[in-house]
Amino acid sequence: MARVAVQTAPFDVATELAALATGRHDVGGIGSFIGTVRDTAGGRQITAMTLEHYPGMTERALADIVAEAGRRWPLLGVTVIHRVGRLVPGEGIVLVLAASAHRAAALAATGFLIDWLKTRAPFWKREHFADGSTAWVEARAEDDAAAASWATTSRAES
Amino acid sequence: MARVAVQTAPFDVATELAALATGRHDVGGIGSFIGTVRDTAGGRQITAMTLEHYPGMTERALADIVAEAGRRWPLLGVTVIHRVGRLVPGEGIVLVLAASAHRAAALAATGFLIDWLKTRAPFWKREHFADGSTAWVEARAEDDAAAASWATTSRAES
Amino acid sequence: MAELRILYFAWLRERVGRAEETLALPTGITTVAALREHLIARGPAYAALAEPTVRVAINQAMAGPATAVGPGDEVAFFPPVTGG
Amino acid sequence: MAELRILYFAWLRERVGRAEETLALPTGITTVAALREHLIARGPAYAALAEPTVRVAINQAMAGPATAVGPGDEVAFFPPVTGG
Repeated sequence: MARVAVQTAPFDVATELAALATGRHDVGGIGSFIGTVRDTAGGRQITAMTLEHYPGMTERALADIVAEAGRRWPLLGVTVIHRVGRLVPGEGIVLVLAASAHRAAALAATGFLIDWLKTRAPFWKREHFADGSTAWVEARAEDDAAAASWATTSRAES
Repeated sequence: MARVAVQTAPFDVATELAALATGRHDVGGIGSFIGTVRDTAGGRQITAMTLEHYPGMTERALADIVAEAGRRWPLLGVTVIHRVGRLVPGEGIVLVLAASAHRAAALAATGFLIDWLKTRAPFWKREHFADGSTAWVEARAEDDAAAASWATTSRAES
Repeated sequence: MAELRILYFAWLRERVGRAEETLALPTGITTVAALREHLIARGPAYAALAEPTVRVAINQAMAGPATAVGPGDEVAFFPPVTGG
Repeated sequence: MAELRILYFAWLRERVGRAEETLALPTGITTVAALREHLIARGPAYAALAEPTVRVAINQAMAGPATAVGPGDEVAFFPPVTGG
């Protein structure tokens, strides 16, 4: 029911949607989030991004986040795919899909999954600039706040 | 920047995602919702669903909802496709896509668009049951509540 | 002549028995509420218009009981929407 | 012999100058906080471990200063995560 993957290859949204829902007649809604590489950061031009992770712990952390989503909402299927390695602007970094009988659960779970992933899964981004320099991306307080907003209350009805 | 369509033909999510974001390097996140036909309603087996709409007003209502989303969040692109006619379980009914530089805006706009569409766009569903009978779907109070939750406050930061 | 185009959707269409009709605008009918009363008074086929959940749009924009109705308007009656 | 496997990620890996190492578990080191102090005391290469934002995982689960460290554990030090 849950598919979690960490991979260097691009993901294909149509393939993942089909794997999640084709042939199912109990799904009423699928929420989705696709994170993509932008070409600027803090006003500087980005030529690429490198994603590093902690093999082993990453998969465990993602599985834990998916399991928590399943405890909070009546989900019929979840897909989380996160890419690592070198990515260029326009490429997809992360795909989250959440299927449920009802849209409120599908959409809330989608938001929860990406917010928790952002603060709990061991990935680190390095940005490559046009002048050849690089910099590690710093964690953002607003991501912590977004993740914390889910910490104690289920938002299935929001 | 906004694509709104009412059509009998199925929509293709990959095609719509490509139209929305391919070649763009300013998009950081795309939120999506896909509504699909379930095979049961109130415990009864459904064999099909017929969607009727008010041609002309439908397109205007959808354009108005998209414009309101654009006033509330910094969106880089929006797609809303709603099908009409006869649909069978497993088929997609509605597709909402919202692209932004940041995920919070993309996800919030996605939720807003589907919630408002559900209560403001002139579509009516009729369910067809296994015994040959049919029934118009009744509006749900929780859909009104979901739409009303967006009425006065922007949730760009939520 | 001052006419209105009137449309009915979903179960309202079925109960009224038609999808649309043209109505000569009666003297003194200037609001949605007055038009609705006028139609209901025409006979049992229009009884469904008395349902409290019925919505009205004038020229494809949602309207209330006090919204003005005038010659050439397109008036639509329908149940609460259920798309999405 | 009681050994720990220690991993470093992202800018911590760069500043420590290695991705991983094996450490003979010193007597008396039983918590994350004590291990971190022990490493920092080894020399300037480990100064980055003193950064207050540094996170620690024991056997691939997030840990706090008081979390127990024992023989055979895999201990990872890394900056706040920035995926997604």
